[in-house]
Amino acid sequence: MATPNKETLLDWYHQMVLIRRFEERCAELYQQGLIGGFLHLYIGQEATGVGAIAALKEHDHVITAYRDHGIALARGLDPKRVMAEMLGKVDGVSGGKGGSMHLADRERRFWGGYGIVGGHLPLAAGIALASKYEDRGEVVLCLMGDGATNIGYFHESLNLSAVWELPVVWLIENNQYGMGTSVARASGVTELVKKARAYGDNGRGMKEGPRIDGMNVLEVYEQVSEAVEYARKHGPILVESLTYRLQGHSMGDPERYRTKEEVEQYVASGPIGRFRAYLIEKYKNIEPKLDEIDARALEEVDEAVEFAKNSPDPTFEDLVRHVYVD
Amino acid sequence: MATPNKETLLDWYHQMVLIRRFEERCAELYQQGLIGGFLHLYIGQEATGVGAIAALKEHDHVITAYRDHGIALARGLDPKRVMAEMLGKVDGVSGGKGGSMHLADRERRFWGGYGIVGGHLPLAAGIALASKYEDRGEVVLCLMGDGATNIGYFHESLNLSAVWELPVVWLIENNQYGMGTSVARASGVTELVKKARAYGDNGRGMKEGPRIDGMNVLEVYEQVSEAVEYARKHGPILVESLTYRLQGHSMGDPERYRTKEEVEQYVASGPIGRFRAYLIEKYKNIEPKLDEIDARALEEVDEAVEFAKNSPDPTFEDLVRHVYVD
Amino acid sequence: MADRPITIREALSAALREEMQRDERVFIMGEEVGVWGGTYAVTRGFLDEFGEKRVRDTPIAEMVIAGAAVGAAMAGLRPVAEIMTINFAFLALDAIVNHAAKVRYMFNGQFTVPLVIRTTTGGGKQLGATHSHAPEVIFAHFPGLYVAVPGTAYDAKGMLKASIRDDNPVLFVEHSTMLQRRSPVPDDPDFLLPIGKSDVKRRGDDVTIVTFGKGLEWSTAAAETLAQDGIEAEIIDLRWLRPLDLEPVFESFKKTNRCVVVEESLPMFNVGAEVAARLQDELFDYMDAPVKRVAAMDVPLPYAAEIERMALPSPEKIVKAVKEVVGG
Amino acid sequence: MADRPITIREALSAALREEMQRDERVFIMGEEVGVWGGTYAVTRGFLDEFGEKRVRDTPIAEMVIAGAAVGAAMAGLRPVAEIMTINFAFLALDAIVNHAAKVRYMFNGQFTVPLVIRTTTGGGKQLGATHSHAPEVIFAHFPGLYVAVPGTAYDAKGMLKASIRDDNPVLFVEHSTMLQRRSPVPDDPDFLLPIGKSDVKRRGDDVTIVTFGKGLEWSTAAAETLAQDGIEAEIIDLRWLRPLDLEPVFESFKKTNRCVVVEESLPMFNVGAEVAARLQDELFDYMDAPVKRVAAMDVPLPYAAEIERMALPSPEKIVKAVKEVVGG
Ligand SMILES: Cc1ncc(C[n+]2csc(CCOP(=O)(O)OP(=O)(O)O)c2C)c(N)n1
Ligand SMILES: Cc1ncc(C[n+]2csc(CCOP(=O)(O)OP(=O)(O)O)c2C)c(N)n1
Ligand SMILES: [Mg+2]
Ligand SMILES: [Mg+2]
Repeated sequence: MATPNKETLLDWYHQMVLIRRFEERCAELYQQGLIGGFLHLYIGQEATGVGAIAALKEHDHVITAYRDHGIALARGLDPKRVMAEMLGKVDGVSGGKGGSMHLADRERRFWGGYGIVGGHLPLAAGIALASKYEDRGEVVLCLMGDGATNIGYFHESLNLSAVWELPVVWLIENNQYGMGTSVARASGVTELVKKARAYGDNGRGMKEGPRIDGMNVLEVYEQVSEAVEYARKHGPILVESLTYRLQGHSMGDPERYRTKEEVEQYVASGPIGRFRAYLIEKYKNIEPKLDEIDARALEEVDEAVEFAKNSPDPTFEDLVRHVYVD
Repeated sequence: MATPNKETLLDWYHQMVLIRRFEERCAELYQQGLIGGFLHLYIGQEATGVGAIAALKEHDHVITAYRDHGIALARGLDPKRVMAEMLGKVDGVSGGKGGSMHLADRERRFWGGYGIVGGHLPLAAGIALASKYEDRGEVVLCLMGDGATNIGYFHESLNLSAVWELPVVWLIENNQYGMGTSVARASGVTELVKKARAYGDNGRGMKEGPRIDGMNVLEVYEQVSEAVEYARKHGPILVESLTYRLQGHSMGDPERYRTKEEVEQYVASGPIGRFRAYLIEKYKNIEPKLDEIDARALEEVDEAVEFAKNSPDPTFEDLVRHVYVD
Repeated sequence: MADRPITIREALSAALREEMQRDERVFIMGEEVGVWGGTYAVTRGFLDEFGEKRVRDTPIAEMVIAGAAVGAAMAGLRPVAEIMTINFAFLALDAIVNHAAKVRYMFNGQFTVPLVIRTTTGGGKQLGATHSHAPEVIFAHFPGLYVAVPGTAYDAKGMLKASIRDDNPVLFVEHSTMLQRRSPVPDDPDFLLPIGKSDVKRRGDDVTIVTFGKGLEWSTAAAETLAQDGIEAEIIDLRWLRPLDLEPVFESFKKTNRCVVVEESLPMFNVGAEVAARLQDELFDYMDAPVKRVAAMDVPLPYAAEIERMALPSPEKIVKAVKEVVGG
Repeated sequence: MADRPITIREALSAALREEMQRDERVFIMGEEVGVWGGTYAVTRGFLDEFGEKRVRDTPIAEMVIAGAAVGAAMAGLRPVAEIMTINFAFLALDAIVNHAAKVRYMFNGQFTVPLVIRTTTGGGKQLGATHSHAPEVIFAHFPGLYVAVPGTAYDAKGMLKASIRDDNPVLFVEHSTMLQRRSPVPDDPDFLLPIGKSDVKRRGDDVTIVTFGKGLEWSTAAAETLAQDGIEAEIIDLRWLRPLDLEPVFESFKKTNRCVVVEESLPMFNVGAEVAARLQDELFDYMDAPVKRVAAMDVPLPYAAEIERMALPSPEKIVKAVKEVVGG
């Protein structure tokens, strides 16, 4: 694991702010009717996505669920093309056909957001199998929500990865709720990382990884880096990142399942504020630089929206294309 | 838990021998073409079924997979009607429509054998829910194979039972293979009872029960009795019974996955021989009684076959009946 | 009692509430049915009214939602299990087909499965390919199950209440874009509609339109347009895909001799295929023109609004199909 | 090279072996494909020949068998995943429909899924309701997937090899009671049959029988009986339910003007429905009689041999249906 230098840290800061601004703008565009379907924001979880993806090498792989904008941006997808996808335009990363839940970019080895809870876990296992089969030394980072750990896909995928010793980091983003259901109401065990015990033991099979502070980008980076190197050498490992989503599950969530106070408490200790404070503490006179980054992020989002708005709508030809390989 | 008296022990002995003779006869009838479909024998696993079911009260429930003849007989289903089902006759417990894999008897609270691996686990959860919902104090004993612990149904069902604190004893009959795949080749963890750790912790949710010697009917009885009482009071518990199937997975298994020596070793330490030796040791002059039981079991099987052969075939009316409640 | 115009959402809600009040054994279980109040707000307030025992939130685990509901039904309860959307019911297909639909049969009638699985169907909301199915027809392929596809508040209430009281398993499929549609519905707590009866929703002598669910809305709009051109369509709402009641279709066809089937399903192996096949078989001599089918295009549904719309049926497509069969 | 008569089992085995020899990226995975040698012995000897890397036994876990195969295919391998029987493919429906069939589309062509899922179908073996489905038609409902249903050793080999080489996901459905059927098959390692082409299996002028899979066997027997009565049936073997190639059916029907569709599927929303609907639509003026359908009865399949037989199609039922359409 490389210790991040100042430049790297500022890059992470930029990514996190960019995600935050991007998501805020998405919420507005949704209210304006320019984004349709479901919209699941990543606000509050930025440190997990940014820190975890920073732990990967270029040739490694990322796959996640439908809460995927932040992951896409952290993986370096062009915000313009991500925003174009939000607006359902041809220049969108999925040509306007995937939408918010189904972003992907093959070039960046980002295998997509997936709408079916747990449905991408077996895909992650398969991608890892391909890496292992061809001795490529690549690791798959598979993110999922806490709620996804209760579905059959989780069990079958983690077990297969253990039996076949596949290079996967299974990363649970435990934001404490699956829609309106808290972890304790959905899962027999509440420290989710303990689920690894069903798939490995005594150094064999699945490794039980750490439970980490998902609001601290540095900790996420460090711990996931170790997990990635473990996976590259030995096989699968399960990691849990404790985080929180500051917005509703998706737009229009009545949020009857949690109190305002609970949310506010997490707003106060949000990942961006914390990281900003850390940087200010660590590097003197960094504030102007951070402000500049804040401003740049806003501009990038403006540009992205502009780009997206100017991109054409898909046509009938797009509708009927890519059902099959010709 | 009531300590079994002599009469009870002899009853168990009788059940085990009856199952053995019944299964042997089934194999013959299959060879003769009188039994069709798949035939999964319980030979070698008798102590688990007999000991576990002896731990239940009349009003408790039993459900299992397709390897169900032994369970049916242990639960007191009439061998005549079980045999009639094998032969596909109207007097069969399932009217000849279920066959070997789909025996059931509502009266005896035996909810059936089920052909889909893991498919009956959610049903067990549901039956337990009904018991709890109506405060009936009944426990569900759900048996499954080692192979079944790797399927999504296992995960979802055990977790739900933990979250809802359902009165289920989940009993894994670990006979070391799922068809030709050994436990170690199919599961990340080989002490299967450890899978409970994904569903409970610190006295909450699923209880990790014992790993028991499934070839010893007394141990099975004792340990499962405790598990049943635990489930009745507190909720779900996972128990693993170490056993072995002395025959192929089903008729016609080429058995390329294990050696003759391995099988022979288990034949030598088979559950019936061991229990017989125990009884001879414990009660003097019991041998004539045991021989008598052996003979009786054979007669019962003869009678069952006779009965089954004389029972009529189902007719077109049976074919079209019971698709719906009228 | 007077009929009040209420929405489909209110109709479903009322049906559930009345049946839960009537019978202690009726309970609901599923993702977000409790604290959240139902993803589509159908069960809002139920947790307060009926408590945690009867309003059961589940983990995200469709296989056990369906399967545990089967077990509970076999053991004497009357579960109404909710699978949030029919997309996720794919995960429960085994539990539904191999168990809900078959345990009665394969155990020779020993068990009864008085179960309702409620779910929502349909595209048209820009949810993309994983979330935009209307595949109810594949569930209706299997005997042992009933499949309800109501298209009005009146039907939704009467059919759901009947489904809950019936002793057979019912897959109850609500269209997620129609929950706000309003129509008069009896307040009568014993208002029930028969299982497996289709319904003539509009009278007309020129063409028979056979449809269900969302198709009813499109077909009604099409019929209004057609009426302006002097073509009077008779609309038969199947209401159930199983039992499939084609009697009123046959009756109508004897009069109109022309038929268009309208559905949101994919275009192959669908309801239109079955209806067309049965019509040509039963009423060969009454056919003045081939039966036409309007369905979704043969593509996964995309996200972008405009092309998603193109892929779905519409009143315009129906008008065009009708004009083809009435000739001219 | 000369064609040798081999069984379907041997044909499948040869196809797999040849393609594995040809392309390192082709591998097999599934329950009991390795040590056991395949439940139906299709992959016997493969573990020794190709080793553990390319012959991968899996846990009993159909969701991940299908889903991991999709991922591996997306990432550059060419998996042949085996789902032991189509009954268990219900558990993989989501992985097959939402992922195998759709990832290419919903990500706008970025990914390719060169995947074959082999499975066995069919009743008639006294396995009871959970194990006796022939539901391939419900999989064929969904775009993005191909569905192969070969009925001869020749077809099995050529179609499987073509499926493995094709870049689209194919559900390859073998009939578990036909594996011993024998026919001449080319040894040529590049013998391929085109994807999505049906085939005329018998020539005749009096009636068109459309069928696939096991139906081919029943229909052939029926055709022989009919020939004795002077009725010459033309048999079209669809071979694929997707792409569905009805051109040869239309061609034939223009000559015979009569058609019977034969399949093991359940009777509603099936292949016969689609074929009948399309025929009446495309060739209305050629219809001398309604298209008849022979399918399984609308019941779960029971265990007892005699009543199971009653529930399935048979040459007798086909003969009867043909006699109805040819009149007399
Ligand atoms: C199989 C399936 N069931 C249900 C849903 C509906 N659904 C979408 S997101 C969600 C909650 C998932 O929670 P979690 O995994 O914790 O992820 P988070 O939304 O918190 O990021 C549910 C139930 C779905 N998409 N897929
Ligand atoms: C979902 C499913 N997949 C595959 C099968 C085929 N199959 C039948 S039994 C069996 C092995 C089960 O092993 P285990 O659970 O250990 O039970 P055992 O046979 O040893 O009693 C398999 C793979 C099935 N019936 N259901
Ligand atoms: Mg969550
Ligand atoms: Mg086993």
